[in-house]
Order: sequence, then structure tokens, then C-alpha cells
Amino acid sequence: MTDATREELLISLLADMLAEDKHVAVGAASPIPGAAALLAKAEKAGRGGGRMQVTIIHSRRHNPFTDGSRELFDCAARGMIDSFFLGGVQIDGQANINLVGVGEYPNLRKRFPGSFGSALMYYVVPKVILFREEHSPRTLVKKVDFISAPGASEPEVHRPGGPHALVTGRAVFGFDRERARFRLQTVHAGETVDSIREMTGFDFDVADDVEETPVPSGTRLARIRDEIAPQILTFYPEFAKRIWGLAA
Amino acid sequence: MTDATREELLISLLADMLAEDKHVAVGAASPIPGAAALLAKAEKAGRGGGRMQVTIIHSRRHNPFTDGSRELFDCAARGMIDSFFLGGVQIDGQANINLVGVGEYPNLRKRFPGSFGSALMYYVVPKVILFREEHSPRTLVKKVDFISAPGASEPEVHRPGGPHALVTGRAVFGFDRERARFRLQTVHAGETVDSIREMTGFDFDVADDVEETPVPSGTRLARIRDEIAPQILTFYPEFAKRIWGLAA
Amino acid sequence: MRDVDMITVEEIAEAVPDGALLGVPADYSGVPMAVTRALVVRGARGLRLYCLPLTTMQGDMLIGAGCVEGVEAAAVTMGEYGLAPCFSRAFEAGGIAMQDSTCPALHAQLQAVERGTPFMPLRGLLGSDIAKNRPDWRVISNPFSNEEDPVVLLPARQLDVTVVHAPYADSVGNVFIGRNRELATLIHAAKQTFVTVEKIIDGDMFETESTAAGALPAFYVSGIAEAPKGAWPLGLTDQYDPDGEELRRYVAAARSPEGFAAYLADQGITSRPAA
Amino acid sequence: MRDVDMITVEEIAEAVPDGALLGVPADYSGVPMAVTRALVVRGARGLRLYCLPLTTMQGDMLIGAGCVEGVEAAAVTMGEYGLAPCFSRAFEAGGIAMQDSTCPALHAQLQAVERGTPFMPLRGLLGSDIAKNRPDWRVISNPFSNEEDPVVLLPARQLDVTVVHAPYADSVGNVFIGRNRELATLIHAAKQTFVTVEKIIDGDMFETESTAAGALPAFYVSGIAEAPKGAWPLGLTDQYDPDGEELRRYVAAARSPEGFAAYLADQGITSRPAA
Repeated sequence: MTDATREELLISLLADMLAEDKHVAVGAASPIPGAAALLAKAEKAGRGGGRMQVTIIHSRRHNPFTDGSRELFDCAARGMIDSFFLGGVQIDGQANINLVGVGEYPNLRKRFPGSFGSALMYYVVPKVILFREEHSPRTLVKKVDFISAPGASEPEVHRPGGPHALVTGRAVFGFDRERARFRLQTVHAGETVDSIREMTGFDFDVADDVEETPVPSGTRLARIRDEIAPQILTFYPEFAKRIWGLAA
Repeated sequence: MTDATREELLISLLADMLAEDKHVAVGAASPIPGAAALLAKAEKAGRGGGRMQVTIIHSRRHNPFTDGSRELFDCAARGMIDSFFLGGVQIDGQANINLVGVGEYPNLRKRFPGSFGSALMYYVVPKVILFREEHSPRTLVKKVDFISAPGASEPEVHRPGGPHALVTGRAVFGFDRERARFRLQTVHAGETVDSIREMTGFDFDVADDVEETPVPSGTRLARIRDEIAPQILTFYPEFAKRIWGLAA
Repeated sequence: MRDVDMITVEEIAEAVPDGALLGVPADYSGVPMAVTRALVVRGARGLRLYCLPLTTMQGDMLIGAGCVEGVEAAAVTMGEYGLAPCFSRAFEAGGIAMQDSTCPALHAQLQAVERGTPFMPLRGLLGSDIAKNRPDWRVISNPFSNEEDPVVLLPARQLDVTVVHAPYADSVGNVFIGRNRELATLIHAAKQTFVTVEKIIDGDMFETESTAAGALPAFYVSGIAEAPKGAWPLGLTDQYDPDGEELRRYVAAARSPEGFAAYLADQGITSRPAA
Repeated sequence: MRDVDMITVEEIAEAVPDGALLGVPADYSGVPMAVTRALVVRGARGLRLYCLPLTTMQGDMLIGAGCVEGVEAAAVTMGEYGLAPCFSRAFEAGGIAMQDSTCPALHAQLQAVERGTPFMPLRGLLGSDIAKNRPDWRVISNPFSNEEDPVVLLPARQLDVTVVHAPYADSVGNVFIGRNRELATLIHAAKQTFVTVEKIIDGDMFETESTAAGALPAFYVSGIAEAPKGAWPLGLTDQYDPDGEELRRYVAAARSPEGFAAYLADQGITSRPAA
């Protein structure tokens, strides 16, 4: 079996974060989080750990909602979604995320799509995983240009949820909600604490024992390729083709 | 053709009140208002006056809602229902209605079912027709024991709707919302202004020209019996049997 | 793909704890009468019924059997069969903590839970004795209006358990609710939901969009029991009509406590002594 | 029993007045692209798009053709095909009055209309630059809490017109919306609604409860036009997939005003001069 690709590494490490969840939701255009959720579900069932509802908005098959597109937000607002993924054009050191654009709002130099559901989801889902493959001073910035949703809130704000981790193509950070700061936890193969520092626009803490992000076991890698990839093919065909050479 | 029965007279006079409506809704257990609405709809279509949506909650066939049982209230609250019918264990001279019971709440001597949707519908439906066949000092009282919904509201209260008329087995009253008083308009055959006064527990105004409630024309009566009665049979079988001798 | 967690009607009755705030569907939405009888048999106590928005025989029988401490409803009635005899008797004797409400308020207080908001606004209500007797409601001035404009806010009411009866569930546990969409709200607002069904059908309702439209997704449901004629003597849309004769018999019998007891005995509904 | 009011796609475009607040469905709900092209042809001006909760090619094309004054949305994007080129260009040039929102807020502001209430509460939002840029929103202190608990209230936003595309309507004008129930809210919140459909089918969806479950009742609809492939090049659930090649071609062409104009010309979409 060939070694894990970068995408398979990310699928694997995200799946570890979801292992005990009851309901994981994945937004649009997120093949890696989608694959991670399906992997976590299969592994949880495999070890007799019980059911996991995986809701992938992008996929009719994995979208269980019948109350319209508000049902995801309603479910999340009442605490029924354990984990959700958010990205960002920019993410800053306080875990503020910006999905709107670059420049001084509203006079943006570069406009991006918009905030989607982040301005509710980030507050109410207990475990929000920030996922952004591009790890550079351009994406991980000192201060976002626009706060689509803040990483931390004043104590009087109802906020059962928030950032749990930041996962990029180079490293994994945890987030300390009290201090509103990221902490580097693991670096992917080929990276060091210093290389991460160089590519990160914000200041962060460093765990005492930063190790290399673990690669998936052979069993897990086989499951990703044999069991998960064909599922991904049905609703992210271009991704499945690029990563696994599968064709619909 | 035999003369109009009391029920047919009521169906006929209620239908006159609905003639120009676009959406008439009828609550549970209301065969006479239901028949009146279907008659008004048929007549409106017959004279090329356009469509009328008749919503009869009691009938699956005439219930067009697919957003659950809240849709009637939502529709009404945003002004889409032109007419609705309400009754009352007691109705008083200010058009307050009581659907809850007799006595001093909560220590009622006699408990009735409850207020249903009246505490919203009475405020928001422009033309609420109070319909109570029993016309006696027991039902039409000076002051209700419990206000399920008030006949009039303070000026600051959002109240696009309210009472339009009170129709009983003996007479028809209009309602003056400014003065919060009923005005006797017509009396059914066999009644006089004095007999109505005797059977009414509240004080009311009397129109200058109180006449006898008009009986339905032959054409209308034929339509009630030939066209409306068979429809009523499908969802108020006992009523249709009693009034028209029809069997399902 | 998940299988259905099949349990029994009795297990559902056991899973509704004494004192629970229980979600109760209207007569047109699928009333779990089989579970209602099992609750009487198990000797449930202290239940608080939250009716969306009314109850008929389910509430009346539970009240008659002493299972109920409180009721929140827009109506308790046997409909065309008359007043609800056990309810009227209990209310007139001061034996029921009644929170009189109105249909849209009962919807709204569950929608507040459904949407994860602490309250919902509702028009109407002002000046009624319903609002006067609801110290749990609040009036604010509409902050979007330049003029005085009072609006009632209704707090979220989370239910402990909802139990409903449906025509069928599919082989993975999705439940047909059709256009009785108030059931979705009644279920979304509850911590746990149990469903009885006429039968389990093959397949998965989500396989086509037209069948998915009438489905409540399986992940909301903690357990399903098969209970053919589970709404009897009430009706179930498109399945069977109410049993008018039986309902008349019930209303006549329940006019006295003795008659009610005899009705239960005749039905083989024997309450176990409270633990 | 009512017949269907059949009108044409062009008549729908005429019925959407300049300056209207137009309800715009998401790409998964049935986007009326045939009407969108007809709006460009009729030279619509000053439209304000209220997106539930986002728009893709519909919004981008209307913006490119100069039909749009403002947009209220959680996102304007071509999804996997990239950024929305005309939107980005117009925004960056300051040519669009943008009200950035978030999905659940867009749902809630229509639900407020649907329920006839002046506002709806929503969690989240506080401390975001979205809320900071929405002076039309208000924050109150939750009156049910003993502690400081700020909650955002969102005002009702009534739409002038909603236009959607659906797989079919039945012979009496009921429209299949399936589980795209956000369409019901988008339609309830509008003064007028027009629908294009792939086809008209025989029968009445209300004849059985299972087909009624997916229906939007006819009385909400002011007019229906047949428009086969009416969502093209976007997809329509269970009917056809998005035409990826065409969408890529559009995104590439629309990167410049000239390319966009050439795309329209190539499609035969010739804007009439504004009146």
C-alpha cells in the first residue's frame, strides 16, 4: 500500500477528533471533512461504539433534514450538533474568522462569497473545527479584516460552542477559549515549530511536546481507500478522481 | 321545494357576509359556517367573481395546509384570512368571548374545553363572525366570566381584526368597534326587537330599520340542497343526516 | 445504514418517567392510545401534559386514571362526542394545575425550543384572561416601532418526552408524518421521542425526494414500537376513522369515577399500584 | 376545483417590477433561471435580491446585466466553479448595496413575516462585523433571564415577489416543493409568488396524504409557467444535474464585462433598452 497522501493524513486526523460524536455536520464543498466524518462513523460502528449521524449538506443522501435548510441551524442552535467545520479567507490568532473579503469593509480589495451560517454555528456547536488547507501568512493573519464570527465572546454572551482546533495543511493547533489563543499541538511531516512560526501570521502558544502528526494506520488507510473513497465519489466526484483516481 | 329550515337560513345569511372574500377559514365542529363558506364560494365562482379559498380545518379535503397545524394561525397573523368564525360559552355586550367555563376562574362551576386559537384569531382576522345558535341570557351575558379573547382592544394594541357580526338562532347583530357595542340588524322569522331584548343578557343598540332576516331565494336553497349538502356529508355526516336526511 | 430500534409499547410507557413534561399530539396528528393505556397500567404519576394544541381521549383518560398533575392546552375536549368528562371533573374539583393557553402560543413555545431561542413573539393575547393568568409570559415594547406597540414574548418550553403514533416507519427508522408537520416541532422540542407505528415498511423513505418529503428522520427517535390500531379508538389519517361507538361509550361511562373505573376494567386496563 | 393559471416566463418577468424586493432561492431549492434570463431581456432595474440564504448564477447574472441595486445574502458564489465574477466586480467597485447576513438570520427574518410577528430572536451574531453593519437589527436583554443575556432581534422583511422553479405542479396548481421547505417560507413571506415548472402533471396532490406532504398549496401562487429545463444550467433535484461545462464557461466568460456581454449575446439574451 502506498503511503498516506496529505489529504488522507488530514482525513485521518480529523476523524480522530470526531471519534465519540453523536452528530457531525459538514457544510458545502468540504470533501476532506466529509470523508473524515464518514470514517469516524464507520470506525465507531466497527468498535461497537454506537451510532453517529453524519450530515453532509452537499449530499442529498447524507442530508437527513426534511424541515428545509433551516433545520441544520435549528438543530445546532439547540445543541444537537456535536461537531461542525468552518474555514476562512482569513483566520486570526483569536480564532476570529473572515469569509467576506480582504480590505477595509465595505471597501474590500477582494470580495469573497460571504459568511454563510458561521455567525450562528460558531457560537452554538460545541466543537467547531477550523479547517484551512492553505497555511500561510496570507490566510493565518494577526487580525482579520472582517469578523464573520468571533473566536471568543464576552462572558454575558450565550455561547455554548466555539473553536476546538485549527487544522491546516501543515499543522494542528488547539484553542484555549479562556485565553483566546491557539496552541500548536502537532506538525505534519516535513514541518517544524519554526517553519510553522514562519508561515503563521499570528502569535501562538506551543505545547510542551509538539510531535509529528500521526499518520493513519494501515487498517485505517485501507478503510479510507476501500470504504470511504467510493462514498465520496458519489457526491464529490472531482475530489475522488483527483485523490484516488476514481471515476463515477 | 319545502321552506328553508333554520339551519338553511343561517347558512344563507352567513354566506352573504362572505360573498367577496378571498380566503374564508372555518374551525372544527362548525357545519353551518362550513356550508355557508362553500355556498359563498360556489356563488362567487358562478357569477364570475373569482376564486375563494375555503379552508375547513375539520376536513382533510378542504384543508390546504402542508406546514402543520400552525399554518392557519400563521396565515391569519399575516392577514391572509379574510373571515373566520368563533363561538363562545358566553359572549358579552363588548363582544368579549369565553370558551373556558362558567364561574370565577380558576374555580369554575362548569369547565368547557378551552380557548382554542381565539386569543390570536380574534385580533388578526379582519372579519370575525361570532356564531352561536343558542340565543339566551345564559349565552349572551352582561359580562363574560373569562375573556378568552376580548372584543375590543386598547388603541396601542396591534389589532387589524375583530368582531364583524354576531349571528344566533334568533337574530343578527353588527358590531361597532369604536363604541364596542352590538347593534341589532335583523331578526329571524317569529322574533321581534322585544323578544330579542328579553333573550339577551347584554344591552345593545337597535338599527333604525330592523327587518326580518331574509330567507334564501329558491335558487340558493336549491343550490344548498343539491350542491352543498353532499359536500357537507363527507365531513359532517351526522349534521347532513339530521338536516337533509343524507347518508354517507 | 441503521436498523430500527424496536421496543415494546410497555417499554415506551416505562421510558416516560413520573413527573415528565409530556408532549401530547392533537387528535388529527396521531395519538398514541396504546401507550396511553400502558401508562395507566404502569401507574404513571405526576405527568404534565403539553398539548399541541389540544387533547381528547388521551388526556382525559390519563387524568381519570390519576396520572396527571398538570395540563397546558388550548382545549381538552371529546370534540363532537362532548366535553371531556374526567378533565371537567378534575378541573372543577381543583385537582388539575391547568395552564390555559391558545393554539398558536403552544406552537410558538415549542418553536422557541426548536430554534434554540429563549422565546418567541406572538401577536394577539393582550387583554385576554389567558395572558392575565400566565405570569410566565412577558410583554415588551416592539423595539422596531416608533410608537407604543406591546408584543407578548413566550418562553421556550422544552419537553422531556414526546410520544406519537404514526402510520409507518421505514426499515431504517424514518417515520412518516406527512403534512402533520406540527409533529416535527413537537419532536424537535423534546429531549426524547418514542413512536408507535401501525407497521414497519421496507425501504428507506430518503431514496426519493417525494417520499422523503413526508419523513421525520430517524435520528430524532429513541425507540419505535409496533402497535397496530395504536390510535384506537381515535382515528389515524388515511388509515382508519375514529370509532364513534367506542368514543360515545367512553364519554358516557366516564361521566362518573365509577363508570370510568368500570370502563378501564372492561378494557383490561388494570393499573398496577404505584411503586 | 380550480384550474391552473398558466402564464409565460416573459409574463412572470413583466410581473416583477423594477425596484422589487425579490425572493431568491438557493441553488439546491430550484432556481428560476429561465425567468432570470427573461428579466435580463426585459431590462429589469433596481432589483433588490433577498437570498435564502445564498445565490449563485441567478444573482451573478442579474448583477452583471445591471438589474440589481442591492443584495441581502449569506453568500454570493459560484460554489465549486469559483467566485461569482459579476458580483465580486460590482462589489469591489462599490456598485452594489450589500447587506451581509448569515443563513439562519435570512430564514428568521422571513419567518417573522410568515408568522405575522414584527421580529424574531436569534442566537449568535453578537460581536460579529455582520451585526455591526446591520443597524436594522436590535439587541435586547432576554426578559426571561435573571442575568445579563443579550439577544439579537431581527425585523420581519416582507418580500414583494418570490419566483422559484419546481419539478412540477398538478392540474389544480399545487406545486411540488418536497423537502425544500425553505421554499414555503420564501413564498409565505412574499406578497406575490410566481412559479416555473418542468411540467404540469395530472391529478391533485392532496388526494393522498403522502403526495400532499410535498405540496405547496395552490392558493399561494399567482401564476405558473411551464419552463422545461427552467433551472438550467443549474440543476434540479431528482431531475437533472448542474451543467458543469456551461457553468465553467459562464464563470470564465464573466470575468470581464466584455466576456459577460459576449456570453449573453451568445445565449441570445439581448437586453431591451430600459424604458
